[in-house]
Amino acid sequence: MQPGLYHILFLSAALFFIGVYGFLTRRNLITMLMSIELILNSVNLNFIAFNKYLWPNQMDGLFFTLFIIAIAAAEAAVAIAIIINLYRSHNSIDVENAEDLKY
Amino acid sequence: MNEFFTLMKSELVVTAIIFLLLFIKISKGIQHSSLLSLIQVLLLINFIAGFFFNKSGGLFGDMYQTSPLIVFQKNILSLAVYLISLLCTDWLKKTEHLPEFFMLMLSALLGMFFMISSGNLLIFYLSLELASIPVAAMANFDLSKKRSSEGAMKMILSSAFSSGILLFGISLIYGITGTLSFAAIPQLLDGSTLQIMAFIFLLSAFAFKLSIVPFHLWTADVYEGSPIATTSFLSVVSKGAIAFVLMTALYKVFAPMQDVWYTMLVILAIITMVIGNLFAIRQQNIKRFLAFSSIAQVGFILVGISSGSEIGITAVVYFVLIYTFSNLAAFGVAAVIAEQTGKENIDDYKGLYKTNPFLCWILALALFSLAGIPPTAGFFGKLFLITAGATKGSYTFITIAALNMIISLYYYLRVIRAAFMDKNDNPISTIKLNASVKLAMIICGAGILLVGLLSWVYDYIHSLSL
Amino acid sequence: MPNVTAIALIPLLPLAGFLLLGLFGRKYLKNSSGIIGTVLLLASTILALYTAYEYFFVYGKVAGVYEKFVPLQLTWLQFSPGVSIDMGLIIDPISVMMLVVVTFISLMVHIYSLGYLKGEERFPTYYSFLGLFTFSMLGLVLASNIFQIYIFWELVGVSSFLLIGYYYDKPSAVAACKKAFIVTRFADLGFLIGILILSFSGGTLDFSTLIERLTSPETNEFKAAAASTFLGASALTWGAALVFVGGAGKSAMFPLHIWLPDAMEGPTPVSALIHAATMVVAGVFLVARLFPIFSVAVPGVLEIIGWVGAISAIVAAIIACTQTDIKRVLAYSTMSQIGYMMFALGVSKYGGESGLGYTASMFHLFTHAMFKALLFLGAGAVIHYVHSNDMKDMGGLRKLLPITHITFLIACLAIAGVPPFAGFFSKEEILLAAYNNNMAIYWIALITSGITAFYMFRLYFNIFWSKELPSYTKATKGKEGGFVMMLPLVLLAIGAAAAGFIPFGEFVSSDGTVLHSHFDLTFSAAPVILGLAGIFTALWLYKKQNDKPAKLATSLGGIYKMAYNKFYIDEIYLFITKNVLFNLIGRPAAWFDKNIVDGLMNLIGNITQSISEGIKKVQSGKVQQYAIYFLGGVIVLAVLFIYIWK
Amino acid sequence: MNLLLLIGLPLLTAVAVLLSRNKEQVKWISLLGSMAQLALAFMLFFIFRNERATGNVTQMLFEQNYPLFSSLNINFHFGVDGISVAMILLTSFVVVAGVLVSWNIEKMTKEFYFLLLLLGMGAYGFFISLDLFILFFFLEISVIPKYLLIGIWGSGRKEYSANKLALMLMGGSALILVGILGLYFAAGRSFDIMELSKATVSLSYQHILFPLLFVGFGVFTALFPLHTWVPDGHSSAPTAGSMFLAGISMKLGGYGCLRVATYLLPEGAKEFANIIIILSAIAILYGAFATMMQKDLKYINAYSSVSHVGFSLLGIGMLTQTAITGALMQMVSHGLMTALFFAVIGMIYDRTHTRMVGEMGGLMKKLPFISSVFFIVGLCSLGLPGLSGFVAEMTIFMGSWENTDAFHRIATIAAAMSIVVTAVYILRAIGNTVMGPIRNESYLSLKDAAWNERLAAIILVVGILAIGIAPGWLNDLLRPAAEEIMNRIAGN
Amino acid sequence: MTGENIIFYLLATMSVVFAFLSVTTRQIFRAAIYLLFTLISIAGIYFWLQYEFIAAVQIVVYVGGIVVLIIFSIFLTQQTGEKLPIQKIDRKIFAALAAFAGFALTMLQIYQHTFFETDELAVTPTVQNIGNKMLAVDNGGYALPFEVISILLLAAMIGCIVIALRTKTETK
Repeated sequence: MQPGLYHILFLSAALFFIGVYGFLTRRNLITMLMSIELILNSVNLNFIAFNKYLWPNQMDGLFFTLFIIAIAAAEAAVAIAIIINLYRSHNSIDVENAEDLKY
Repeated sequence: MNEFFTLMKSELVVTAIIFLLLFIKISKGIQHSSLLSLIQVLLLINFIAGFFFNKSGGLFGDMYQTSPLIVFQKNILSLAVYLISLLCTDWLKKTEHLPEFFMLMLSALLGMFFMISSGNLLIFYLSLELASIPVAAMANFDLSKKRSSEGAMKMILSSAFSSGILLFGISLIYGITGTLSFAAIPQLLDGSTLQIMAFIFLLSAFAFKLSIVPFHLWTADVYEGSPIATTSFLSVVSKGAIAFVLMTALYKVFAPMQDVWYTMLVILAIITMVIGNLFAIRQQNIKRFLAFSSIAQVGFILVGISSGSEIGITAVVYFVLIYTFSNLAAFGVAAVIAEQTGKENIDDYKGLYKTNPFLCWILALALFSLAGIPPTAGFFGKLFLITAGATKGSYTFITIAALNMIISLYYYLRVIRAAFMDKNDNPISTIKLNASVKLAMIICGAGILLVGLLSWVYDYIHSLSL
Repeated sequence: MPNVTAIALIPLLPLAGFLLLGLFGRKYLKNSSGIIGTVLLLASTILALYTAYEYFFVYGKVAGVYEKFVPLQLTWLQFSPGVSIDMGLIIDPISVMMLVVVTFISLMVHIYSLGYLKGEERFPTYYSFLGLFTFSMLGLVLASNIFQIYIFWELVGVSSFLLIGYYYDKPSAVAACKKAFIVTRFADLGFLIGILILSFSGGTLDFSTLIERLTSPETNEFKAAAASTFLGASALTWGAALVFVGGAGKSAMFPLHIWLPDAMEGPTPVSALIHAATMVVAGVFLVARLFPIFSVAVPGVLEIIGWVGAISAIVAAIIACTQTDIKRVLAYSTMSQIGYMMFALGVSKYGGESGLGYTASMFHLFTHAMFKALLFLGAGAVIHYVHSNDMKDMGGLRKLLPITHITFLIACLAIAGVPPFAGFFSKEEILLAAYNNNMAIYWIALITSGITAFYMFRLYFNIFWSKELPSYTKATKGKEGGFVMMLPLVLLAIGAAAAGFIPFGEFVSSDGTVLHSHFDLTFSAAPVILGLAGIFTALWLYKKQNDKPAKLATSLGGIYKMAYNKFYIDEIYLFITKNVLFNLIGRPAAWFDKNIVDGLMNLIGNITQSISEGIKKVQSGKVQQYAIYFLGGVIVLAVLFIYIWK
Repeated sequence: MNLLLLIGLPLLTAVAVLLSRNKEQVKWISLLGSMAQLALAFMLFFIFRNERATGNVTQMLFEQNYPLFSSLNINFHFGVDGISVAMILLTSFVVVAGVLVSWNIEKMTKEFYFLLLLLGMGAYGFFISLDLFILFFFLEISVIPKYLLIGIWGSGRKEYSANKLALMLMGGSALILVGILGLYFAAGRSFDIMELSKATVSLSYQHILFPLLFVGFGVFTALFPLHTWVPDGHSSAPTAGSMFLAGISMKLGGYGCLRVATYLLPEGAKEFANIIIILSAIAILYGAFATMMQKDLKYINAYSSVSHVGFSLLGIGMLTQTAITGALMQMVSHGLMTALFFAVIGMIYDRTHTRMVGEMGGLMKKLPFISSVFFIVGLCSLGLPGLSGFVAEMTIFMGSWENTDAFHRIATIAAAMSIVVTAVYILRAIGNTVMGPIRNESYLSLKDAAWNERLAAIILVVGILAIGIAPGWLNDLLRPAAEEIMNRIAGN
Repeated sequence: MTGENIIFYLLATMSVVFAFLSVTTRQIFRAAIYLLFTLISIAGIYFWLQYEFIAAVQIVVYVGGIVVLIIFSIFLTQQTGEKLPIQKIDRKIFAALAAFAGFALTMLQIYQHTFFETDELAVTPTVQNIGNKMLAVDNGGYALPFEVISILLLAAMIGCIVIALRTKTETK
């Protein structure tokens, strides 16, 4: 079968929800961050696929992907900084340990 | 090119200030307190500058749009930032990274400006991130406090998660319409189920930033953990900006799906008000308390937004203006007390009136305004939101909204009661107020009292929103 | 035409006294207050007598009939066109007669009180209250509007309340005044509703118009009122009956009489004025005022009135035989005598000869005022001397109190119906009226008159004869009350002796025409003999102290005990108020309010609180859980709007 | 006459109070200000009468109209008819008396007087507003001063009571808000009462909006079963607070029920009249019976207020001109009477430090003035002729009786029955406090009323007597206004 | 089934499998490596789609930047050999359910939707085209987003420095 738009959409949706699953279940903050990267990648895939198959007359999707990659980097950087800072005060990066703030 | 400067004036001024601060930071020549004063002056200039050269127009192929109404909205945000810089003087003086803090805050403000002006999903997304990533960093500015980093962590992770979902929604919209431009999208929307799906993904991100139930859960934790300057920025500036953008998005981009989003907003508004109120009832920490109260307020904003007409726009902008004064006044009082005594609990406020009548009156004004009690402006703000909500004729909805004011009154009165009525042998001692704090509080107080009674403010906004 | 100013001044002078003494008495007029009050009332009395003279002998009679004048009528409160409360003055035979009675008795009491209450701390207050009462009573008798009469009716009630409670630090006095007010208030409720019904039926509140409209069967109002029925009785019947309830309350008719004996807690002159001569006959006056309606439109109600009066008369007389408190004996006797007046009206008809009962009733009202006031004032003199109300503490006083003794005896003879004293004549007419119309009532009345004579002389002998107590000597107790106390006694005694010779039918009759009283010796025989029998029984039993009364009491057993305990009516009332009003309604209402209504509000609050507490777990502090809610929200919204809403 | 003076003067006084330096200044400024209000109210009354006498039959006099939120068609629209004038008079009486009886407030004097004056201002503003939005604004403005007055200066379970009051009133306002918004949109975006009174609102709309508005305002005026804030609120409030609450604030509700709910939605009023009647008849009797069981003087008066206010609602529910006039009279009468009652209770409490009926007795001996006033107000409460309560109640009864069917009649009789119950509890209260033997030796050293208390009491007594003895002027004031309302109801 | 297709399916399977392994493995280091593989597979798909520039950026930024950053932070925060803690089972179930529901819903909607396709001439995403567009200020240009993201990166940098350099400032 010729792979087409729907295949890529299926793939990206699968990646997206695997990422979501990871985000919801991983207790380590860094692995949660990794799940976020998965999510963003799946979105990138979406954009590229739409751009390629449906709207090749422009490069909107492509640019969007570029910017998402950049933002992913910035976000990851800030997140890691925060995580490291948290690690210093908590001595742990288990998300379950960071629940002083509640109710 | 001349047009470029007039139209992007707000953003350019803010950018200029950011770079000025960067240079100051690098040169390290100025003392802490004078630097703060300098910043405050700069922010005031920024605010005042907002009143000149207001024109409508678009730039960068309408990726950037502006109009007097948008400039007015930006001015509200500028004002809020200026007031925050005054109100949180105590904390700001102590923090070691003063220029950095303001650079981050102004970046976020810049992001909001772009967001309000955006005419394209890409620029919207980018500015949304610009408006939230620095704030996450700001949340961690009480560097040595555990809670601060915990709050920051919750914020950055949740926000990343929500932008993931937002992006997925945007990608679907892009796939469906082949464009990112706000002007072009509605032409290809017909309300198919995938579009609804994409819309819900998008809306959830808005809801996340606005703290609409059930996407609100990060709010209270982050508010409590962050420094009050950040909290007030989050609760006022960030909320206001998103509310403005949400209106643009709904009214312009998703206009063909009005039936869908109207019902959705009604449902969300109701549960937001109810849940926000129910949680606020029980809170002890004043920041957390204000967090939930602001969630409930957002429910009211949604009531206004749901009207889908210029009455709604006017009411929301007007309300955000009032909300800025009211909430900042409340946060200001909390900030002063927390900074000077370290007390953040409502119970600690018992007997406050004896020692600090001025603070108490400001607090009372602020809370009454939040509760929507005349003659404070909050009364008018809430009333007009509800009026706007009533244009669609759904009286059950309006009744629920109105009844929610009872619960909200209940918990605002709790604070009032602690401050004015409860006896306490050991009340918080008399607090010496910084001149700038006092100034800010007086501005807020005057705003609370006057914005409502001076009806031309409303009429002016109305004339802008037509 | 009558002189408006003069008539208006009659009630206004006592009012001026009330205001003057009430506002400034305590501070500035402490000593002169009695004199001021008395003088004002004297003026008022003179004006009343003058008015009576003018009315009866100068202009009152037009074409052989005493006309009704309304010389003054001011709109006080307009309800709708034609319906308004007016403050007016009505001048007709009964109001003029009442003017004389009220002012005269009141004057006597004013004078008497100068001595009786000398040295009291609240002397000015007392006189101001007397002024208020006199004003209200005069307003009542002069009322030209049914609502006006109600207004003064209530004012009379409150002044009675104030005067009974004059000794306000005595718990029994407080209880008595409360009881008096509440019981009459209860009756007034009937009066009020009666007024509403009658005024609505008649489309007016004005007496003359009202009577005119509701007595002639041709008017629309009459037809409408007769046509609308409720529980089988017409609106008119209900209205009239309810108005009578008001009258019965104020006139202490059975079973609304319970307040009257207790009212004796007030100063004795007050009892003479209010609870013997004037206020308590207001009910009779009210029925007389509306007599055309009662007699022409709803004769059935009149029958009720007759029976209520008769029963009150005999019940009160029986109870009076057993009481030992002299004021209470007099109180029951008052009730009994008012019963006479009431049933006299009940057996009367409107117009001409058949209106004898009406005239008789008014006549008896007049004479009764004289001798009953005298009795009370005499009793007051005794009490003043002995410092006790109880017969047991008295006896043999005839030598120590000679004037009191003689005047008291005259009064007793009058009330017992012994000729030629006043009571004989009026009672005779009443009996005749009853004989003509209702034999059953006649027999009751006859027996009652015998009992009356018995208990009055029981009282008389017990006070003035019976035992000779050595402790009472002039030396220890001083003299009989002074001149101011004796003068009224004497004046009233003259009245009691001579009032019977007034040809009352000449002046007062149901329709204003002259009614000649005809005197029939054979008819008079029965009551007089019965009266004498009563007197002699009393003489036999009480002339000397002995154990005959006690024996008699034991031999009567239960009957005596029941009568002694006033047939337990008080207890029944107490049971009703305490158990029904307070425990069955009041307490549950208060409980309901506190627990259900209030509780509901609190419950709403508590529910909100507990929901708030219950959902706090949502905010678990775990960021992944937040994300699950986030995702859940998205999915639910999507499902809702994609599958369910469409 | 410029009606804005009525708002401006109290506001000015309040600001002056805030700026004054010591307690004496505060008190005298408040007194002068409130006296000036009284004078102003009288001036208004006489000018109004004069206008009417010269044949000016416009429904509203002295109308003023300034645009406020013009984009929403909200205007500062003021004007008065007889009802408003009567209510303004009432307010000014109570304000003066309230200021006078609070003379000895020690705690936070400035704030106390400020709030009192603010409350008064709210009431004036409410009564002259002809724009629903402004009316609502002034209605709401009074909620928080009440809350603070009770919570700060109150006694007993003050926080609970204050909370309850504020929340229940807020609930009422919420309903009112929805109601007036409904009217606003139903009548083509206008809040103006005069315009709305000419607009036709569809039947189905009226049937929804009327209960909202009536119940909303009903909460303010203790409509059964939403009266529970009344006993607690009144009993916990400081003396002047109770006076204002019962004397003025509850009248706002009654006025609103009539002017807004009934007048603007006549069909709704007709539809729900029977329910109103049933509820108010229950309130009258039930309030009276509940009063009977109370032992605290303030609770006695509070519950009796429920009962008395029930009469006003009954009058409104009867929908006849006379009954409505009576209802309005009852509002004025009850306002004066209950204010006086609370004032007297306050005076007694200041001296004996108890409000429990059972602990007093024989006060007449040492406190003749206070006791006499207590007596007068008690008699007024039980509807004695010559005092205002009688006039009002009788007018209501007369008006009610104009409805000829059995239902209305029975309701009227039931309501009338309360006069007996009222007599019972009033006399019990009087009998146990001012009469009877002195139970507590320490009472022998009590001092009678001071000048300020005397003045306050006399002002209110004069009001009561003025209505009771010569009700004509009030009747003339209210009846034509009631007629306008009746005309609207009858559909002419 | 052409070779081209086989490559696609291979890449797709790889990316899914490694992604799944990455979110489930208990060895954090392995998780990072699996993530790396996923990212590379996705880069492969970009190549397959002939978006070479994007593929290059993907490898440079993700593989060269983000994953390295992650690995560094793992070194900073993790003791070697320590296994990741296990999540509570109910959380796992809920998460799986939610994720699956979301996936099913999304796919259902996507399959039910007929996408609109442009018939205009395609633009080849060459580096030159991209560069021109990137800095154009007219309609369809991306100069503004470029500026915005530069500010964002600046802000992120400042934030990172302040937060991560905490110890240094503390010792001052």
